[in-house]
Amino acid sequence: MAEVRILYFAWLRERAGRGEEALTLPPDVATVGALMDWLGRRDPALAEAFAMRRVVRAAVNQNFASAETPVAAGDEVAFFPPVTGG
Amino acid sequence: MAEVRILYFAWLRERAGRGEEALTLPPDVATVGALMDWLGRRDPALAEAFAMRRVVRAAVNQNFASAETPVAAGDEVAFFPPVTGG
Amino acid sequence: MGTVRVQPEDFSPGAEFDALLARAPGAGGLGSFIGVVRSNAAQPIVAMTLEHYPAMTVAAIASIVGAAETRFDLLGCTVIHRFGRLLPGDRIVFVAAAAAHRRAALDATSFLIDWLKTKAPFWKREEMADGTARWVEAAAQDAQEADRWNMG
Amino acid sequence: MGTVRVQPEDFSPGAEFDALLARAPGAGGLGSFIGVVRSNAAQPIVAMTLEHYPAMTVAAIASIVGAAETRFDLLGCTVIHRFGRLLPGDRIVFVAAAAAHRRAALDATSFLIDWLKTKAPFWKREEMADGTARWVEAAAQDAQEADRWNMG
Repeated sequence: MAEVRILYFAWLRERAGRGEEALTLPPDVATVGALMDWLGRRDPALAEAFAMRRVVRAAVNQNFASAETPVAAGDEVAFFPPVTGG
Repeated sequence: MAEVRILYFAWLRERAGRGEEALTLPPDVATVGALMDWLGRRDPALAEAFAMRRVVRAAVNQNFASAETPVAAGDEVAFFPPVTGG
Repeated sequence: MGTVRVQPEDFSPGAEFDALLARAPGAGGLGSFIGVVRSNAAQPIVAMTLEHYPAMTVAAIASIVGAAETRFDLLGCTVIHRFGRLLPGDRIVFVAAAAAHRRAALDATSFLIDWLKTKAPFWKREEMADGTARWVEAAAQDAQEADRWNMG
Repeated sequence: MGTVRVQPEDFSPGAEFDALLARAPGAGGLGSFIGVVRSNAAQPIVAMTLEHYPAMTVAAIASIVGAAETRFDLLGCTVIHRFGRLLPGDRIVFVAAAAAHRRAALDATSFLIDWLKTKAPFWKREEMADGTARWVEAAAQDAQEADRWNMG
């Protein structure tokens, strides 16, 4: 019952073909890294985008996160390229 | 006949009791350092001010100068403390 | 103490300076940086769209402002970042810092813009004259410039 | 390319930014510094008078601007310095530099104000609340900050 909200930004949003989705995670998907693997298995477009892990960043509940950051029910997880504001 | 224009700024102007003067220099006064010595001999107030040589600056014809900078007829020589603008 | 705004509208640098100074009595210096949509003659762009992560943006900038306030002796600072579609010459970002002395004001200004470039969730998409568009890639140099603040 | 003004009147930072940007197409960033008459609570001042050396001032500032233009990749810069009697909170000096990239704009801004502090013929006299007045002494730190530009 681990429902999470997933957000995509910039070219990751374009590759995913969507800006956000709500998904229920299986029990073994408990980190950002595991979530990326699981999302990639469900969607080849995301698998391809996530293959460039060096240039994919994540945030959990609006804080920058790493592959090891835990993901739990109710979290908002965002994926995006390195930021280019300013 | 080496007539020069002398300017004083900030507390040097106050010590000198004047902002500017025109003077005819004797032939042996040909540098900023020699000019300071000569001015000091003519006016005790300037001698006292120039005694603090470490904190007196000079410019010849609107360019920063040292004690060795030549002074010639027609020059404008200015004396002032270190600048504090900005 | 810091003012943070994220908005599509333009801003007035003069009005922001006045407001910052009014909030920072005792200030001796204000440093600022204004970022502008740049178009070079070799590869002219028609427009730039800034996408951001609304739920995160203000908090991320506030955290950068907090770091600057801790690090420098600031009397106040302002960060305004626009999003949406902008044209060449348009202002993108405004950063200003007020301090008793100029070194703190100028260093804080550099710190704020360097960190914004690497820690605020904005992404730039450029529309080229030939109809194509491309997402601007993060410059390795930006990460380096932000990193130099970790060495102090 | 640089705009230099020495005047008793106040200036409008917003108008100066707009004018600089208009003169510097292709700019990606504007750095600026505004100096303000500071009064601290411990030793409040009533007013500050800036004396200068009129025949030398503009040329000295133009020479500093020229050095900045040679050293940094500037598209334009503005320096305005006031003289005469000013009150706490009044603007004294405005320095702004426009460049394609932010590092040049910010470094040139620091360079310009550091050099102005040590190479432009201005002297500050402070009037204290008790009726006394004193000439501000040059800070050893100012010379050091200007000197660091000689090491590049």
